[in-house]
Amino acid sequence: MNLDSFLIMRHEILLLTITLLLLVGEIFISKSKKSSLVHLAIFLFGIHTAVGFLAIDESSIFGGSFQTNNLIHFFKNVLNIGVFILLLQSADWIEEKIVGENRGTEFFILLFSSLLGMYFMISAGDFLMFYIGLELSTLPVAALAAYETTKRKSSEAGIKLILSAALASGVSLFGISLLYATSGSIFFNDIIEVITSTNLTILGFILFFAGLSFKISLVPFHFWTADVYEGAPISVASYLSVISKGAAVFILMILMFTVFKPLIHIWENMVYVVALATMFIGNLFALRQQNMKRFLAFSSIAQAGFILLGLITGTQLGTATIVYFVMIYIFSNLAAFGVVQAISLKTGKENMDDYNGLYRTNPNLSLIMMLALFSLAGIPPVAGFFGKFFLFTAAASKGYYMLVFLAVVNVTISLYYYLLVIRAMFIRRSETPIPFFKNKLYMRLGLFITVIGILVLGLYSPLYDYIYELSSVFN
Amino acid sequence: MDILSLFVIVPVLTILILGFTKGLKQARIVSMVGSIIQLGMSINLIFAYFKERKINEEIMVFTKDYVWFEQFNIHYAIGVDGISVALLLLTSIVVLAGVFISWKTDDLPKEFFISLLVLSTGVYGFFISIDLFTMFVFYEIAVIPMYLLIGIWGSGPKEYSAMKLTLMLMGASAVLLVGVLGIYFNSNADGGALTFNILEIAQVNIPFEAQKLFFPLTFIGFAVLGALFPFHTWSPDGHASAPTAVSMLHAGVLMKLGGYGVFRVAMFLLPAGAMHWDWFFIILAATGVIYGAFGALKQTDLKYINAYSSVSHLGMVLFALLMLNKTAWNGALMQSLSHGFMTALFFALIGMIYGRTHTRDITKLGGLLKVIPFISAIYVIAGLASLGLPGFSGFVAEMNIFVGAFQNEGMFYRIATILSVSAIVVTAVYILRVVGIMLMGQVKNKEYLELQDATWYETTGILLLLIPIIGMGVAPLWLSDMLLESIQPFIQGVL
Amino acid sequence: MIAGISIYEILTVTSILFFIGVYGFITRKNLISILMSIELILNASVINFVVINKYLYPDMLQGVFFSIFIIAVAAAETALAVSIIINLYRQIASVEVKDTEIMKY
Amino acid sequence: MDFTYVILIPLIPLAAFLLLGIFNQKIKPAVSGYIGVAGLSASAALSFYTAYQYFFVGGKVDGVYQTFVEKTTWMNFTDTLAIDMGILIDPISVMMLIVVSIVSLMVHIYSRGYMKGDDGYTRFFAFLGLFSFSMFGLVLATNLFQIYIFWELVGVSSYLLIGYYYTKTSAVAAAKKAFIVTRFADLGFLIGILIIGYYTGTYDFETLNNPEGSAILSWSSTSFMGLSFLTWALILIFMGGAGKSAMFPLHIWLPDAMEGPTPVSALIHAATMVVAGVYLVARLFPMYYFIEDGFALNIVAYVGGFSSLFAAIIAITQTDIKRVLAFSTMSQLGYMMMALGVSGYDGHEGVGYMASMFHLFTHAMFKALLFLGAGSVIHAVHSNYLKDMGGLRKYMPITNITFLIAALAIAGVFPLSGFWSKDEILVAAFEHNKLLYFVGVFVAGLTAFYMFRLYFGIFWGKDTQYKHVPHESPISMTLPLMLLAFISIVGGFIPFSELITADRAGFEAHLNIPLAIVATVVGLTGIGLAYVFYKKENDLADRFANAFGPFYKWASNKFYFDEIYMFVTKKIIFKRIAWPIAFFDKKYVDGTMEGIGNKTVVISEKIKGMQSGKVQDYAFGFIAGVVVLAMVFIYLWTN
Repeated sequence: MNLDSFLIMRHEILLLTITLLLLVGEIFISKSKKSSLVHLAIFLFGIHTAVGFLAIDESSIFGGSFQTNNLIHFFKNVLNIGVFILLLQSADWIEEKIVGENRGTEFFILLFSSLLGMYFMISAGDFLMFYIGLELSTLPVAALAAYETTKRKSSEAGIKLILSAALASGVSLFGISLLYATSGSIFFNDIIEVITSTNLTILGFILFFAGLSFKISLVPFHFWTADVYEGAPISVASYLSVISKGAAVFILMILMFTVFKPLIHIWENMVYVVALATMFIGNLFALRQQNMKRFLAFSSIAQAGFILLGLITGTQLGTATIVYFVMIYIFSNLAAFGVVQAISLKTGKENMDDYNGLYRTNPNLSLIMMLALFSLAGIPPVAGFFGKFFLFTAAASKGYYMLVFLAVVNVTISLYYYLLVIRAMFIRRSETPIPFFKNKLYMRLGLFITVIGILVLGLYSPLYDYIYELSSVFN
Repeated sequence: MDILSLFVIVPVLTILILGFTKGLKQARIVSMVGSIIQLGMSINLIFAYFKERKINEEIMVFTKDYVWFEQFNIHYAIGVDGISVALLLLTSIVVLAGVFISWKTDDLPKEFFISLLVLSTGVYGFFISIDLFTMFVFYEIAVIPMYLLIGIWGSGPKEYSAMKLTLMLMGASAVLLVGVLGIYFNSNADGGALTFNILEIAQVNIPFEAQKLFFPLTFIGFAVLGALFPFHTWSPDGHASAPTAVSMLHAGVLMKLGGYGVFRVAMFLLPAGAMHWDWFFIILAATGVIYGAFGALKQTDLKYINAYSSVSHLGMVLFALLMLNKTAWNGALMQSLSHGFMTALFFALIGMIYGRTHTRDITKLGGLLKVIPFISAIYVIAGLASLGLPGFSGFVAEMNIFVGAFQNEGMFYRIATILSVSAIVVTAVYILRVVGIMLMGQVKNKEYLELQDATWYETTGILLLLIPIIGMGVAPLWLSDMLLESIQPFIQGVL
Repeated sequence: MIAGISIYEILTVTSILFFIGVYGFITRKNLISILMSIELILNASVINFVVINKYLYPDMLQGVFFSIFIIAVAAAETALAVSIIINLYRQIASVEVKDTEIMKY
Repeated sequence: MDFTYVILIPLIPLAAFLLLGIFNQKIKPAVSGYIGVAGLSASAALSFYTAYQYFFVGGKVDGVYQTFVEKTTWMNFTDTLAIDMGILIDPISVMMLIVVSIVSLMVHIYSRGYMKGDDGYTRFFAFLGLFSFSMFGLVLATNLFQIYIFWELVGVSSYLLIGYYYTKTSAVAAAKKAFIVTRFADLGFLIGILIIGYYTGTYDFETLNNPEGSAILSWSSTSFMGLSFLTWALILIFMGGAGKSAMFPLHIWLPDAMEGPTPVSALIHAATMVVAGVYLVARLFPMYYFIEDGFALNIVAYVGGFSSLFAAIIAITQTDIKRVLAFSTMSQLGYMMMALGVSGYDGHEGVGYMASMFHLFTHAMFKALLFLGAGSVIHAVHSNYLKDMGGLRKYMPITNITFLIAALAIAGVFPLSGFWSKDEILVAAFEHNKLLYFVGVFVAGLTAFYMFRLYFGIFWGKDTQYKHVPHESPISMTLPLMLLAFISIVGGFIPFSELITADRAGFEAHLNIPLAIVATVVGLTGIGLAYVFYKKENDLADRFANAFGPFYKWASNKFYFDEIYMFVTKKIIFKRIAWPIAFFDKKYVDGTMEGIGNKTVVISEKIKGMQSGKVQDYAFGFIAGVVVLAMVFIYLWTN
């Protein structure tokens, strides 16, 4: 095996390099100039994102432990864009931290290593690589959740995340061990050959599924979500809600459509039940929330439920719709979190009531928020509608009309609480509205990109067709 | 650029320009110009249609078809027949009138007109599209601005009403979505690709089981927007809280989407389902007709009265559609048009009266004929039109419905028909009740003696709506023939 | 291969171990002891891997390697958890679970 | 021959209406009066010309009056059914043209005096124009739907004119009542039309009325509850006619309609609109006669007879002179209906038909005269009530004389017009139905009595002292009186039996001397009684009334029919139907929708405990989830 075969790991290598660079910078740059590291990080990651779009050839190394193909490659790029937007949105905040509390660049380092973990996770070829990737993507986030060392809530969030994560990984490890027992290998490709629906296999699968569902925060593995989102810094919350969830969905999809395909007659029912539970629980909890972060947490749970509608099909159509939806979801949710971030950064306000009369003082932020919420609620012509519609189409293509019906009922419920926010911003008045303020360049750029995404992704159909043909690899 | 897509493009452009305007004056001028262009286009379209129709035998003319999402075979497919042409004209007139009526919107004028135009964009798009997906998209685009329009510029319990209206309509569209998907996945019964295109689906015959399952979903999904009993309750509250122009657009145009959708989708694509379910929905519709009329009898709030009368009139539309014959359908469509104009006119007048007297409670009003003769006189005319007086559009429509409905043999249909016919008496009662209490008699409140009669923009708005009502009523032949001709292929599809 | 002990006994033990861990996780009052319970859970699967490898598929060492990685990661995990706990202790001078319930509903 | 110009007769008043209606504010009252009168004179002239052309020049082909139709399609229902608009010229329509145009013209002229100084002067003439247009259209209608259309239009113009004094609550109520009651009747009419349209496939009078035509012959093919569908249709249509012509029990609106200005009462509620019902039955006479052996026609006869008696009795007891006249109108209309009901079809058999039309004509004249006279009186004394009047003959001679002539005419005194028409009706009744004949004779007596009670009460009786001395009305008002009086005198000599008969052939009418004598005697008795009671001021009348006791009370309260209707509408419709529905709507229908929403919120409140904040509970949930899934999908749900 020659060296340039390592090039298929270009993403990972580049990201690792950036991380190390920042580490070095952390050491050598003097306290006063530290804030320049923020620009450096953003700049470097921007390059990384751009470079990522260069084509890459489909192959695998380490004896199949690490594999990649166009869809995975594409998805890594999506994750990159997401993280890039996230960086832009959190730049001001982190700069403040560095200058104010003279923190280091650990934020970036942790963030990037977690992203690195996701790379490995989604292009894993065996359970070992998968496990390492999973842990690598989870642990730094736990640290990030506890980033605000002076805030009790933050620490609490960290505790809850790390404990739940440890439990989840423990459970899924046990499951993997069982799978290993039945199939005699940890390589996906070997397992596909031998896997049959024996009870032990199913048990192993369920345990494993639970471990991943924890990251996607499907009911009943979702409990940590709200608390962690609320306690953690907003950037971390939004990272959890879009990037890590997206990656987890992606790998879950890959595994279920390839490795566990023979068990489909089992897991389609399972997904059916879990999807319903997730949508209903998520929506019902979201109804009551006042804290915007908590609110978005539950809404993101409900969204995960919708994603399962694509998962249940186990077809190329399903794959395409899921990837498409996740992409749109990333943009929409980032927009929403971005607005919350901007406002809380300026005023420290995070409750829905604080948003009363926002439109009259900050029209642009309100409009972005409205677009984001409409996209999440699935109102045309913004992207979310298309994502949802296609997910429903996918489910209906398998004849799950009842599921689709219940799903659209949930769409209506979710519309209700999204409208609550819109009501607060546009209809309600307030004696002490959030005063007008102007965002820094990074934040504006970050929001702008998301808006473009929300508006364009849906209406620009070739994108979907592109994803669709990429999706052929897993079927 | 093809002549139909302009109907979507022009309002969008208007919206974009509005984005840059400052203050009420600019906003209203821009939106007025935009709406006038729309009106010109739809009038031009009528003539173009007649010319085209002579040489073109297709069901739909001016058809254009652009592939959108290839995988799902989703197209942006547009085309019109006599029905959609008429409804487009209705829309553009009502929108223009609405702009005139809301000439003095002081709170966030720009946003108001933008939302108004978004709504109209949705409606235009809905009427021109012949692809279920695009239809659905435009449907939702048309519904969602209602929330802001009512919520921000409304009155009374506006937040509550706005939320209720939006959720009920969106819930309906959710039901509809399942129906649409059901149709889509049964659209290749005779082999071939799945499609959303109405005309293509009409060619294949969807299996009866599927029709039986999806007709109710599709029907209800649309009919809720047509205030089908018992799903009408959003309408009174919504109308009561909505600002004048919004009530006009909503009752005048948006509610027509219901009947139109039922006609285009439910009836045309799922005829067997319609035959199978008609008894059930006829009961609902006929109930709605009577029920709405009696409901209006007791109300004292002008807008509630009008909302309930809309329930009754639109119940008539659905009722006629379910009668599954040419004359009744013709009546249904005419009723849609005439109700569109009449109810818009009503809401406009109510808005003017409310704007002057600051109350909509008829028991507090009285003798308005003396103080604001013009508005009151028009109100009387509108009332007479709405109770189906010959010479106005309402009569023509209702007679078509009744005669058509009477073509159906069988005691059940007969009884239902006669029940609905008897609604005309109740209608007369509640209309004359309002006229008697509010316009005639002594002036109850001395302050009203200083009221001013209609201003120029109000008058323009009124006339815009009044002329078609009388035109339809006096010379219905061209319209009814245009509609009949367009209905022909649909009725053949059913039989 | 331990003579006279079949894989079933061992797997039974590991399962018991696993559930002891779970039980501990759910019932302990103290964050640290919860961490210990997690170690139990992880170790259960570690043993699983090794045993399965040894008894069923002795020709390759996948299980063994896997277990090594698990141990390593578990260590990292614990370290991180402990550091967060310490941070919490700085603020509220307590490592009781009941003090980490301010965010709910 | 060509009658297209007839279309102008309705169009001219329409033009006047539009002109006056649109430029309401701008036109000076005087001008508007002239416009109205000019328009109507033109129509009247055309009508007379038409009549002359039709009856004496070109209407007859070998002894039978032909029907001339000019029409164009107005709207298509189905391939067969369509609404046409057009004009139909045949004896009765021409006769009606004459009646309407004369009375309408008279009323126009009269109103210029009567309405002088009223601030709604222009509006008044505009409405008159509208009414004339609608009435002409109704008369000339070529098919059922056209007649229905104009039927509604006259209804609404009557509504507008009754509610002319819209600040008067009673007027508003009366107008509403009139419209709604007739609307209710029209419901029947409409359903009848629907039935006929469905079963005969046409609305055209020609096709429908052709005795050998498919429409009539096909009646036996369908049946519903023992009767032919067509019979039902005819009964329902008669319901419509009864509503307009104030037949029992749909008569209640007519007395209240007197709230309108008196000229309106004269035009609409005495001479023209109210006879529309009679005209409708006459228009469909062949159908009524031939279908199911005139079953529907008998109903017409009995309803008519009863109504005439019923109204005549009430008329005696009324003290508001206009109401007396109103009830007398109702009674006379009943007379006409009865005449139609007892009529045969061909030759002398059809005398009832002829008589009914004849009476329609004469009655229109003298009843209009009576109303206008009453109007002139009211104009003078500013009151509607007999008690405020008396001895007016000294002050207003012309009114006195003309009123007397009219009274004599309606009482059927030889040789005034009423005598001839009434005689023919009695002849017809005598030949076909003795019972109705006696009713008719009795009613004739009553009529004479209450008319002269009215006459003496107004012009003789006690010498009331008036605050400001009443004086004769201006020429613009007296001129119409005199003209109408003239027609009332000579009208009886028009040879109706040659012109207007059921079979269009005409026959030799001869005075039936014995019946005539009986009728005259009865009439004179009535007059005599009235003379005794009311010529001089005395208390005979009151004693007589007391002798009747409760019966008198009922009659003076119109047998409490208004109260019954009030009960039905207010107590039943509003209280028992409308309110419950409104309540039901708010409480249950809306409540359900609300409930769904609220339940959701409640549930979400209930389950919030799941998110307890305890990481261990979360772990428990996690494990529990795993276990449950494992249980379900390993043991229960293994397909």
